[in-house]
Amino acid sequence: MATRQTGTLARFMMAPSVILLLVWMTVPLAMTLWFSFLNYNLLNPGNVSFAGLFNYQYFYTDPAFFQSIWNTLLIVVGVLLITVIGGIALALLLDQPIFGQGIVRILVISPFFVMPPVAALVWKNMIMHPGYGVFADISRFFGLQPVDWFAQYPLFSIIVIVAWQWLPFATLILLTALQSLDAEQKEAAEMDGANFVNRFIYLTLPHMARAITVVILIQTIFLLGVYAEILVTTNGGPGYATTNLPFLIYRTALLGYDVGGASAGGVIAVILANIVAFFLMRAVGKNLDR
Amino acid sequence: MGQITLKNVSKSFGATVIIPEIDLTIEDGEFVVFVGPSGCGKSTLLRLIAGLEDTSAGAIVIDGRDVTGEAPAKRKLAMVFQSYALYPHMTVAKNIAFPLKMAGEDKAAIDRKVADAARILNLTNYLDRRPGQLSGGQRQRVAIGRAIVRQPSAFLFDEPLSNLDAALRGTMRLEISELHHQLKTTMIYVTHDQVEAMTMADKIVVLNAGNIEQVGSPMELYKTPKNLFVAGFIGSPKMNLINGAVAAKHGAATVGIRPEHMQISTSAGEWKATVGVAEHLGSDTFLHVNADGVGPLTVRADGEISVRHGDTVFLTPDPTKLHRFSEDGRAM
Amino acid sequence: MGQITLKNVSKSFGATVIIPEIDLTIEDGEFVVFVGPSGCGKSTLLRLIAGLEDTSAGAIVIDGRDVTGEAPAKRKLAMVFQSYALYPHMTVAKNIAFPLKMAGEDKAAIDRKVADAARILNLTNYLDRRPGQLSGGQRQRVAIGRAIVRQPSAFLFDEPLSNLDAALRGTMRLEISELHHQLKTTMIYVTHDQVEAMTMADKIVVLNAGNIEQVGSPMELYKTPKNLFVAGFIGSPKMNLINGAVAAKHGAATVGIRPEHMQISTSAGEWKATVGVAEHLGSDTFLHVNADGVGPLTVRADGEISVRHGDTVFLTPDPTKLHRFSEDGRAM
Amino acid sequence: ESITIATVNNGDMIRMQKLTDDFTAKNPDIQLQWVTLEENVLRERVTTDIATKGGQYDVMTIGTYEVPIWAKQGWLLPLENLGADYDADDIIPAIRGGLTVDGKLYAAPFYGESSFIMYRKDLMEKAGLTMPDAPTWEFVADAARKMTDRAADINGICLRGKAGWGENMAFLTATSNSFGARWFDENWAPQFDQPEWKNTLQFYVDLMKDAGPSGASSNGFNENLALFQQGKCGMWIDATVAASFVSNPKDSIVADKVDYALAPDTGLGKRGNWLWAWSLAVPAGTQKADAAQKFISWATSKDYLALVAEKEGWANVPPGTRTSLYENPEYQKAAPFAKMTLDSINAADPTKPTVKPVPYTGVQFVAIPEFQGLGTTVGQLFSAALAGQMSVDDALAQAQSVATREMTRGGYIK
Amino acid sequence: MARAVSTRRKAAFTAAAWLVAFVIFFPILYTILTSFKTEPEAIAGFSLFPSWTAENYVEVQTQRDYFKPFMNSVVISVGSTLLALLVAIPAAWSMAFSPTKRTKDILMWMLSTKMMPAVAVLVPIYLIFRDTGLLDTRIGLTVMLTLINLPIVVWMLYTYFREIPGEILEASRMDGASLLNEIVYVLTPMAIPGIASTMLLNIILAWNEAFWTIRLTTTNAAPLTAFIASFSSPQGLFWAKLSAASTLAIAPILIMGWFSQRQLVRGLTFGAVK
Ligand SMILES: Nc1ncnc2c1ncn2[C@@H]1O[C@H](COP(=O)(O)OP(=O)(O)OP(=O)(O)O)[C@@H](O)[C@H]1O
Ligand SMILES: Nc1ncnc2c1ncn2[C@@H]1O[C@H](COP(=O)(O)OP(=O)(O)OP(=O)(O)O)[C@@H](O)[C@H]1O
Ligand SMILES: [Mg+2]
Ligand SMILES: [Mg+2]
Repeated sequence: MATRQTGTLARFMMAPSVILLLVWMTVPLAMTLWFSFLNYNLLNPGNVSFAGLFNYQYFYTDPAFFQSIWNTLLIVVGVLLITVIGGIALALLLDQPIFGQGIVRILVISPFFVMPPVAALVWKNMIMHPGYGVFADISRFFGLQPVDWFAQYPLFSIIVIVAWQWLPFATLILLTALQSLDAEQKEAAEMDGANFVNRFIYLTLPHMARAITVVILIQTIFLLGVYAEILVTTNGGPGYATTNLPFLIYRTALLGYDVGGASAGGVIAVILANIVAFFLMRAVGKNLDR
Repeated sequence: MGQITLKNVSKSFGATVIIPEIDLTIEDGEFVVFVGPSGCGKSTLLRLIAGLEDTSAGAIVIDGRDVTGEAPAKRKLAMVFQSYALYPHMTVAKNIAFPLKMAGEDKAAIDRKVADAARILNLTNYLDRRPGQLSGGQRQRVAIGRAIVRQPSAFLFDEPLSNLDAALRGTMRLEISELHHQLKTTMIYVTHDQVEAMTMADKIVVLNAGNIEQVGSPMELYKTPKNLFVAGFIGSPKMNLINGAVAAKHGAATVGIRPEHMQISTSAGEWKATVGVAEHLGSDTFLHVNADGVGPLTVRADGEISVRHGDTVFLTPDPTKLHRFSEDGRAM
Repeated sequence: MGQITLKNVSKSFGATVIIPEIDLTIEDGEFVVFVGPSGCGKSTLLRLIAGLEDTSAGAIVIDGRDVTGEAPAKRKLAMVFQSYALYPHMTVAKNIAFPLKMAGEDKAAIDRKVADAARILNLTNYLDRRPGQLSGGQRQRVAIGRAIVRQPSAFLFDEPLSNLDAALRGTMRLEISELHHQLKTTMIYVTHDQVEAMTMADKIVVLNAGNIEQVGSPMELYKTPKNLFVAGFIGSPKMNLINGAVAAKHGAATVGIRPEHMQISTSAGEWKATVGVAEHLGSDTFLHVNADGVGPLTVRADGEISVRHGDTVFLTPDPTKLHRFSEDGRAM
Repeated sequence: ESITIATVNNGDMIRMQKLTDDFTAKNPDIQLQWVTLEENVLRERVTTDIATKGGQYDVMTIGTYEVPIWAKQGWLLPLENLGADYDADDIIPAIRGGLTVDGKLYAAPFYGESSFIMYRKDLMEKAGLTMPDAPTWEFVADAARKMTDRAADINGICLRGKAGWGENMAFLTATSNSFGARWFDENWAPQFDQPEWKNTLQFYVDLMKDAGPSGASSNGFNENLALFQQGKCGMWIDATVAASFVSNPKDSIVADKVDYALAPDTGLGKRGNWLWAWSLAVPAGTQKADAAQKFISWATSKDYLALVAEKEGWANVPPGTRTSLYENPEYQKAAPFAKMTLDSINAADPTKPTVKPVPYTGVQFVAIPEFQGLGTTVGQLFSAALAGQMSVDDALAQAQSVATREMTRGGYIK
Repeated sequence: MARAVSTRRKAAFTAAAWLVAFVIFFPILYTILTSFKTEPEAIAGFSLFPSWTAENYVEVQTQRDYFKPFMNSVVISVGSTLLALLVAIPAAWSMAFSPTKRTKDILMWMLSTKMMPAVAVLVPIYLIFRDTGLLDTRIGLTVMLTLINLPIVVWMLYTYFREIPGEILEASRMDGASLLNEIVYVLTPMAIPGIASTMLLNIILAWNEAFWTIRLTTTNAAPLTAFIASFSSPQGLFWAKLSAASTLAIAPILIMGWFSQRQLVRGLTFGAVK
């Protein structure tokens, strides 16, 4: 396949994407890096001066900093757990012979098409609202005190909303993987005396490993950047309970208009994301290569 | 033990009847081969026996026990699939051990049995590999290994060699025959390869569109095919089938003569023919000739023969090896 | 026109040398078959000629023109791939027309040429189908059709029949030979199937680990293999190779005798042997025997012979067909 | 010539969009492009744009908070061409004061508001109490507890709890003023460690626990409005504009049972009411300053008020900007809360918001750039205290340290 | 596994699946229902039976013209997807068919560019857009979304292309096709299902992108995300109106998704399925 000619051509064809992304990656990043060393508040643009590492120190010592990193991870891990486990369960269910399979599938994938702010608004105002939400109505129906989700279980509520949006994606990929399982393998296992549970543990699950990997990889990329849902629902609170790193940066950038601080936060976030990515690729890259 | 009886078994998918109605008995220890053209229902029949499909009607009896409604796992049969259906994420050892593990055997027993199977199949050095790291023949053997550890009452093979190349197919063919000699377990083997059917079977079942055309030993089928279908199907190259005047002379609608049953001479003989393509295999030469008044024939000649495209040769069929068929295709 | 010359061609992938250095001339109009064990570099060599891989050193000359650095499209060669590589989204007609379209021919000329090719290949009725709707043999023919429309100076075939079943393989083999007769274009054909190599080739090139072991006509290779490798590789079943005392008696390190070159008798003969597995093919029987003082042998016997596992037979090799090899494996 | 106007998505602004035919009829050469956004997004957008000189807008809707800050930066054009008959002196002085920097008007108020108490006459009666016109916090708390009837789903008082500098902090800052607290002393030292703040927050948290609705920590203006309209609140202290909603029988089942009172005090001389105006301003970067001023002049003029009155009735006129409106008997008739609104507005003094002296202006906010971020963070802490996730002392301690940190960074604390 | 499935078993699974599907779909369903309620009804407690008033839609439309942001959403999401495909197809081609040792690394690097938090680069990007005059232009937004989604597009295409046997491309090369011909006549048509699914996914992602689309536009290029932002939490009761606006904003993509779900589902594997 690879002759010198095609090889050179290949490099050439790859160039537009690589250059575009390189520019897209480096120019703003370089500017961000530069800003991160400045005292630069948008509301005080006349007063820009060199700050050295002060922005980093300032961001790092923010009382919400460590909790925000912890929250970022909790959101990623929580959503992944729900979507992967839920996705597997749903995929198994949808793989069964059922009446109206097409419609069921349409219903299940629908949340994926809803834009995040709308999803958050709907959940906040109509589902989880302690006064008018459906959950509250259900609680009252059973004679229980409605739960104020965003005050009592803020992070969990965010995770639920985000998981709701990503569950269809996980389900779809896992379902496709499930359906690609060789029928003869299932039959072989059946002949070998494996019951449903054993077939699931020894055959289906390992078969889906790769798909699970992909789900984890893609979702992690998106989940590291969750912020719209937080902005719309809890605004990072109560306290710092739902402040994650992107939201902390958001707060710094668009409430404090502290460009220097936000840039430092951005640089920190990029570094953290890359650490996560590094471990992810290590753990997962193998699985993808097969 | 492994006597399998099909009583009036039929199978339809929806409205399509795949197997109209079949009766068949397979004796304990027999090596039975199902042959037939593609789509004739060989796999379906095997899967019915395995319990991977439900029968539409009729009963399947294994060792005197009616198993028609039983789950595959309960039937004590082992199946080797065409694709091998190995578990790709397990090592060879784990693959072979899987049925034992499912049966809840203890670790020591499993290890011993796996080691035994591996020894029999020459897999001892590969026990730690994954299927993806094995060659086709090795995979094939792992699939067999997975089948034999359980000591099933019968083995079912669905075209197990069709994914292998010719050379390997030859080797594996011998190995499976060998295994049958060793284990003496009933084996049912589906193939559409002539050579496999002829060389391995104790008994061949020729299927056509879900019907059994003939059951018998390979030589029986070779020597006395019951009808045109079997005559054309068994033997390679195919039997030459001749209609018209020549057949009439022998008092039949069709006569058949196998390529290896004709004398060839450059000087004189019953039929005069012009040579088309001559295929020199070294050991033999297959001549594709056009015989005057007879039509195209394939003739097997000596490897040393030197004839060329366009030469004239004379053919004399061995009259004792002539097959006669009536109008409706039955042997006379 | 289609004379192809390889001069000192070598090929390495990274540090691995696949083809050390090869010189080969293929004459215009010749049907050349490359055979050799899997992984010996047959495909690589073909792809070098096609221009799908760069040579590491050496030159490739087609019709006197050095094409070593040229793109595949410029070499005027046509290739038929093992997987056929049909364009699944195009109809048969479009598939066949594709090279013409790429060459910028006008619509009318394309239509005419496609119709011609389809006629030659019996594809006229399938022109509007997609490859997915064709049988294996038909696909194969489309792939050939795509190759012939361009009237290339040579055809390259990479195991074109290996995906077909045995029966179809036989038919297609004949068709390709037929085509060569018709077109008289140079063809280079890669296979590891014995029968294909023997029956189709004008000239066989036996490759082993990237080296040419022998070049010659099929009968030349069958009758006078230059060395042990070729002797073992050409002929099916394999030539029996015997070392030790028996060989020494003939003044060689190894002697070889083909299965078809031994007389078999139940009463007397040169070697006494015990029958192991007997494979009855109807037309022939292959006996796997163990001869006292000689070792395991394969013998071809008549289809009618009736011997069983454990019987004793006597074998007499045809002394004129005996091959003698020296210590270093060369024929003496 | 077309000008781009950024506005919040509140009812009055949307009504204005519908009435622009009047403007374009008078100014056929000017087209209007609207960007309507939710308050927070709008603020973010216009701030980014003006600070980076993006030049995307010709007229911006901004609040009392932004005007002095932005004017000092030179980002706004002084409104000097509003026309001869504009009558800037008619603008309510308290409001005008907040929009004037160095004697120049930098933004024209579109509507203004303060906050006051809305209460249910029937429930007050049932509790056996009478609401004075100017109640104390003590009275309000007592009344709230008495009115509360959780079984009947009636909460004595609904107050903002949702975190945000313009949400709970608007209310709490205004309230703290009446408790004698302040954000900073004259040297910009944060004051959350002082007893006044402790009193304020403790009072608020206790009151809400006893008499507030469930889930109060996520209630903002809209949530409380809905509660009140459905008859679930005995009292509600919030923006004066809410009066037109709660007294509108179409949406409110308690429309005929509402009455109003001034925001409470503790006798220290400051009431817990705020002052806010959504105002229109012209960014310095615009090329179309004249057209922009023409538009602003139209939108904030007396004629516009008359236009709305004519088309939609007096009750829907944007309130809180012009003295003349409150002198109009038709308006007084249509809006029973008119007098109380004006009194409330006049009761606020952005330049001297607190009992003790402070270095900043702003009643319910501190007019420094850092306040948005700081206010929101503190709001989160107080919201957590309300939700019971943090003690009042912890919340205050953390607020103190966050504020100190922020002020130090801003260079206020040397 | 063509054994007859008992109807009872099938019924049980059907019930379970429908229940789960209903629960998952419920928030959307409830939004749609709420959009047909009056405002007081919307907060009056759980009810699946609105009074079917269209008032909210009328109100929403008079308040803010739906058509223009809708068109902007269409243009921007489709445009950015096509642009991304144009750039990504050659790149994916070379990664799939002419891989080097670094191919995997480049791919992973591309993905990692997606991890940069958007707000952190808002000011730099805003400045760049301001200086290039791209603020509030469809082109600017299209380019932006192209860049954001490019890594995913490249990855998806790469995984599809890898499944295409290289022999077919070689065949076309033997047949005299130039590289352009190879990509246009052979690769692209063969990868149509994959490309289609990549397109769909990216249209969805672009349609739902709600940070840049709001921050980089004012009026001319503002898409439906900005449309929504003008209905969330104004003063007064807004639940029903917000529901109507939300329904309007998600309906096009939802309907597109429903109709093309087979296509989307088939392709959504990211090489996860072998
Ligand atoms: N699940 C099914 N539903 C409907 N028809 C089926 C099903 N399985 C098989 N068939 C049909 O039954 C017939 C027999 O199929 P079967 O697989 O048994 O053939 P076969 O003899 O094994 O062929 P091959 O040699 O190609 O494997 C075919 O015509 C096939 O199309
Ligand atoms: N791109 C490549 N990179 C590295 N090694 C390669 C590459 N292509 C082929 N090889 C190696 O070159 C050797 C020859 O391969 P080739 O495909 O030519 O064998 P072949 O004779 O065609 O075998 P087969 O009969 O199995 O098709 C093999 O060992 C193979 O692993
Ligand atoms: Mg079959
Ligand atoms: Mg090869």
